[in-house]
Amino acid sequence: MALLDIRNLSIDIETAQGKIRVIDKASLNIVDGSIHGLIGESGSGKTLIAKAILGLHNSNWTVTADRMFLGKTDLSKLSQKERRQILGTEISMIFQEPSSYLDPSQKIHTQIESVLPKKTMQQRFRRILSKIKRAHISSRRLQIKELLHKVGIQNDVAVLNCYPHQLSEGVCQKVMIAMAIANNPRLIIADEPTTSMEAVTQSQIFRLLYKLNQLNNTTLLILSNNFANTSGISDYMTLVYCGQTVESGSYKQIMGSAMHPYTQAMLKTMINNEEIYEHKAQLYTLPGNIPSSNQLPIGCRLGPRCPRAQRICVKNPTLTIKKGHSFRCHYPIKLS
Amino acid sequence: MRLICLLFLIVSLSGCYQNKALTQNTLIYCTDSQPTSFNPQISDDIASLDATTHQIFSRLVKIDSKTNEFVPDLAKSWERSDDKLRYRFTLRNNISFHETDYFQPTRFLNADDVLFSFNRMLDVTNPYHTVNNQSVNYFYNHPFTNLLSAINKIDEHTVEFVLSKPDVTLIANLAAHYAVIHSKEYSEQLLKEGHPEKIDFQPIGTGPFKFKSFDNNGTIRYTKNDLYWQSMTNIENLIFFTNPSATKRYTKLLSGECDAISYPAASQLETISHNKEITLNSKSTANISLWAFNTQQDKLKNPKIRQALAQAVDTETILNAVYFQSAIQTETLLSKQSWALKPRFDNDLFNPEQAEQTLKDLHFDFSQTLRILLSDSSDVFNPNFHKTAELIQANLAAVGVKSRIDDLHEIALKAKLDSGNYDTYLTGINVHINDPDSIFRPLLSCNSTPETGNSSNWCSPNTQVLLDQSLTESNFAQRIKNYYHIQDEVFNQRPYLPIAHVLRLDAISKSILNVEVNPLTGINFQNAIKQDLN
Amino acid sequence: MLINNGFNEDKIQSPLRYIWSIFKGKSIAVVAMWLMIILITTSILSPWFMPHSPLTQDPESMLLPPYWAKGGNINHILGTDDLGRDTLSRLFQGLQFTLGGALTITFFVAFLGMVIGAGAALTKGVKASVLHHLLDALLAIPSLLSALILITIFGPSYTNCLIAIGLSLLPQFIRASYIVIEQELSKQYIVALQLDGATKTRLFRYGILPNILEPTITILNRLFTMSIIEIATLGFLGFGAQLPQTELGSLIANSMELIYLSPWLVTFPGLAIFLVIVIVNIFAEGLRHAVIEGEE
Amino acid sequence: MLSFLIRRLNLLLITALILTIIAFMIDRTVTISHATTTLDQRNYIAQYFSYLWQIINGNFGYSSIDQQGLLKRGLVFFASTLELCFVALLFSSLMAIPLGLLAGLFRNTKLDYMIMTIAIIGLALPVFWVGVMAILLPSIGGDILPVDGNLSLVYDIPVVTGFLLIDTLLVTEQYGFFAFIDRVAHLILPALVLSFFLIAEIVRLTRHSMTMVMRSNYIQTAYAKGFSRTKIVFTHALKNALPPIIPQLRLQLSTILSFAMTVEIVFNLNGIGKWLFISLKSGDYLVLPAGMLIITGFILIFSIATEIVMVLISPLRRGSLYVDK
Repeated sequence: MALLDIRNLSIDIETAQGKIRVIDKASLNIVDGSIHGLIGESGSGKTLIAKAILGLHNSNWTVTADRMFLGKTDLSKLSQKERRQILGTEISMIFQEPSSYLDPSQKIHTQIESVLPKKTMQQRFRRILSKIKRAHISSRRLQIKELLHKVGIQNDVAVLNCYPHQLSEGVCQKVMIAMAIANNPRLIIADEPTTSMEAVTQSQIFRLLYKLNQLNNTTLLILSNNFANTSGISDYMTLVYCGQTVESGSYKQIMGSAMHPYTQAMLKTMINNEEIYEHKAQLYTLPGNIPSSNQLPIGCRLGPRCPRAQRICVKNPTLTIKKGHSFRCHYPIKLS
Repeated sequence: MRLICLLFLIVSLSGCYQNKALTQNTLIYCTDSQPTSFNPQISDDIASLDATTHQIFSRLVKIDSKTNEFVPDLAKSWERSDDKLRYRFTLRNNISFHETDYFQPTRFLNADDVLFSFNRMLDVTNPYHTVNNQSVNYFYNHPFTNLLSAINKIDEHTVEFVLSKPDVTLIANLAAHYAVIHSKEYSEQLLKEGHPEKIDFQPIGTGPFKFKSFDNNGTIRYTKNDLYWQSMTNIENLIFFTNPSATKRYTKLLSGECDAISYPAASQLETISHNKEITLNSKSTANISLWAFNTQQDKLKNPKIRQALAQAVDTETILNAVYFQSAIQTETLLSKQSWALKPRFDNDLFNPEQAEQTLKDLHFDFSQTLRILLSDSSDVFNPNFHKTAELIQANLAAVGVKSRIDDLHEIALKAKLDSGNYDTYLTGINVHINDPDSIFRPLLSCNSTPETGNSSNWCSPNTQVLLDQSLTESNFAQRIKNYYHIQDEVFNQRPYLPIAHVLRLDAISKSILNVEVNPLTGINFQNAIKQDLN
Repeated sequence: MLINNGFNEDKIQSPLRYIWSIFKGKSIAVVAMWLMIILITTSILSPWFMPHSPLTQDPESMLLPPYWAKGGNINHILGTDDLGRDTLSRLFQGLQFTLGGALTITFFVAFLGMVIGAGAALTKGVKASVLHHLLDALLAIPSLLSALILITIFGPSYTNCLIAIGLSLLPQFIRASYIVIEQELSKQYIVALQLDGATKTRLFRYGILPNILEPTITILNRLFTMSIIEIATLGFLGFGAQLPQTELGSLIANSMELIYLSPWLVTFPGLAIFLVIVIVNIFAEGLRHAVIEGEE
Repeated sequence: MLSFLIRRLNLLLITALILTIIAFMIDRTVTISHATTTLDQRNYIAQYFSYLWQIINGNFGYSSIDQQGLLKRGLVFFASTLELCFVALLFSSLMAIPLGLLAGLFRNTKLDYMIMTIAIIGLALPVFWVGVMAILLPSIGGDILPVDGNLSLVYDIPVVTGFLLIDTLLVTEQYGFFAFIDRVAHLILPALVLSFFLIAEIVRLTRHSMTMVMRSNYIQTAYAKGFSRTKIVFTHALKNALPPIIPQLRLQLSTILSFAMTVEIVFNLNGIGKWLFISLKSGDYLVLPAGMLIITGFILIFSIATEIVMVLISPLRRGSLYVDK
């Protein structure tokens, strides 16, 4: 069952040179309880899609979508207030470079506490009562402590009393994750959660995310530019190129039978230790560069770089779906 | 919203920022300049006189403001001996000097004080003779030296003045600003303390107000002298405040921060005269604004050139543009009120065509630049030197004479005048005694320097003789004749171009009554009454 | 291998042209720019087309109000002063002195400040630290005070006033450009350039200069505003242009005593200063926004 | 903390030393060019050290007009200047910070343009001109506010602290609160005029700071947490946007003082600006080095003080205590 169902999401951004369609009919279908990798080079629009899901867009964006459902709620029809209620409780987000995403002037404790569910009148009342009874229950403190332990921070007291700039990136990211899971959301979007981190920390974070998925059955959407890294833990993957979703499918489908030339190119770029490269042999890359956002090619945006491109590629290919494996290509690679 | 709050705040404050109870018995007089000292004997600038003569001090005799007659002040009465050489003054009893923080009098005024006051000026052996006495021409305006041979103490309350020759001006001299009476006791106290210079800066007198403080921002505070022997006003505090900007003074008069102001800006006279809340007090003076030609300078040596330059200047426009109604146009050095004035009825005083013709005939070098020297600050005899100079410059340009204006500051100006290296100087002269000599001597005497008034460096034996003669001349007709000669010479030789006789102007709020202004000795708040108009 | 060119339908605009195209879209800023150009040209050319010379006195028509007020005369659109001189001509002459002075100061100070600031930022060690401390000290002196000090030493005149203001504003500008360049220096692409072995001058010309456009505009604008205000202030206090030179500030000071008689004489020069600053600020602000948008 | 203090004081001392050298140079120049005293024949270095010694002993020279010590008088005048600056700063902060925050929050909207227009107008109004135009006030609106001066002359306030707002409160036995109210009334107009510039400056700084904060990543986080805009502004943005303004404003201190000096001259307030102006006009040039030392001394001490306060209040800067950058 699909938790997040997005069909034909387009984002236009108003710039000095007119409107630019940065996301062109992207589709995303996330299965409940799975880990979904959204993979694309940097600048391909992954973050934009994530922000569009969260509704964190600026006023000069126009977001249109045929379908945009989170479970049964239509995200595109939410009012600001309703959306805010969903954010944090239903969907939460983890960012890259976490230390900059934490308020530098507040202690970690305050920041975590602010995401915890608001105290109801009853709870406050109970708390006052408990004070009268001199039975000291600091449920919130406990809650926070529990959260921190969940994300693998042991020395919780020290961390809680720190300002973000006193902590390392890895710890900050763990704090971010702790904040994200505080309300047990159904979907966590992790936007390149491990960039600019050491390898050990990276794998720690990935393990943590994986554990979350396994233990809490939280759905994860991992945005990444690292095909190799992400593919390891993803159940499903979607590849984005220049704002177009090129191929989407389960791990097996993608790894085993990539239909789109871009996916294949990505697969080829993965350094495979079993193969033996010749001395001074060239590693595989796609020719050309990613076009800049104000000079996007029409039709299939991979067109100019695609080894299989033909004249018809100036038209936008339609989405082909086979057994949950979808792709957009006029000349898909034949199954071998 | 904030603006509304602010407005509200302003409105609510405006109602109460001025405290009625305090302002009621306080009179604030806003002046244009600070006094140089608090002793009219050594300072004769208007500001010093205003601040001292009538407020702090009293004299033996004074001039009644209404009848213009000499009336007794500290002297009860006086009598003249038959040979007209001895004047005997009887002093009033029980007149006390000011009681202040710095001086407590132990005795009443007596003859010693009178002797001390005059001997300080006359007796070179007096320990106070040289105190604060930096000016070379200390007695320039004090004709006592020639007048008196001795001052004698007859008894505690009787003083005798002995003249060297009969002179009717003694009483006038005793009513002048420099004839104020100081306390001998105070002078002795100061000598003991080792600060004799304080006598002129922390003055003790017998006047209606006693000195309280003077701060460097130009505020002088006086309080009522409770021991004053005459009936007093309802004014407890008298404050003099110096603000050099005439516009600001007028604004403060309007806003009620000043009760009276000196010299309102000439340009505002018309508006002031329309204002029903304000009385404009104007008194004609002998003070004269003039344009001096340096007769020692080669290009101006020829009197005809000076005549022509003078002819080129349109004094009427200067009067309209600079003085508005604050001065009276003049062609002579003496004012209309002077008994020595020789009236003149020339029509071609302003005649640029003729001036140009004369200059051409004299082969005047039109390529040279005539420099007009002037002070960069305003003075009582000219509200705006620079504007006057600009007008003169335009007039000169009309006859083809090039000129340059040199604004100089005090020190540089003095140096320039001392060096004698200047062409013309825009200046004026203050007159404190109603005597032609007090105008002619500084301007024309060979002994007078540019700094003391002779800015044309004029020195003619003829004039000098006439000046000296008329001073000792007992024949009045002959004196007048002498002065007529001098005036003729001035007119023909043109060392000066007289521009205007300046009025003494004070704008006084309608709530203040009985302020007397004497153009020679200063303003008098003795009888002033502040009434509540609301 | 395919080449991208076929798909590049638009030419890549040069950054300046791009900024200009954004700037053109900001109507208020464009208006301000035209006003600025008009103001500068008219004040330079005013002696040739003004009907009256700013120095001609006219005893017949003194203190005329502007022509729209009662008693005004169409010959003197903004009226005359107390010597019958045309206010409009005097305003333009004043603008010549004020605006011209401010532009001169801005130009020289900007040049010197940039050079010294860049020098300080690009060098390390004793030289830079001496300069640093000297700047600290000089910056603690309010510019009005340092201008007063310099004028007391040089003597009051228009040129000395310009020199004094220039010198008093220089430390501020050096510091500002120093900070800007310093910030730029810490950026990655500068490090890359340095690693390429770029010389200091090359680093400055190609690495730093194109990237500090926006802060430079802000600094220049501030410099210009400050110098106009200071020229006028010193003129007003009598330390600047000496008569008969009419600078806008001294124009106000000279007419101050006439404020009740003819308030226009005080109002117009003040308004002129005000308008010049507003126009320049709007223009600079527009330009700055264009640059920011162009860089984004 | 101690090492930080020592380092800062070290810098302060060097700067102060440079300033005394500058003061000494001014002193020599004006003395020589205006020849007010007999020239010292010793070499300059010896002269400088004797000058420095005098300054350390609090002897800033004597006025050539009335032979009064310059330090004491200068300080009294400077207190009045500070008072003016303080009131203006208070007033303009109250006005400008909310405006700047609004402008930053609603960047590129009509509201923003309106506020920025106000700021540009405030910057462009020449201070002295506004002061001159204020003269017209009594003739238009009657005696609403005093046009110039520190205090009504009826009040004779002894100098205790030099700050008239405090001194007037000390004499309540004699005048009640009238003297204080009078002082406040006298401060309104000059402070208002000085505020024009300050408001412009603070609005710009606040707006910029607010814009930067609102663009920062942690605001995104806050949005992602599902916080409302108001909550974000109050819990995250304000706390981060306001502190950076203070050091920025500190850099402007000398400009503020420069404007305050002009305001004093125009409004005839007995502050250091008017003191310098009047003294220069009457040829007392020795006030220049004295006045300069007083003003710069204050600015130096004040900047060190703000720096310490900033370190104490701002968690980000506290890092610099430990980490030597």
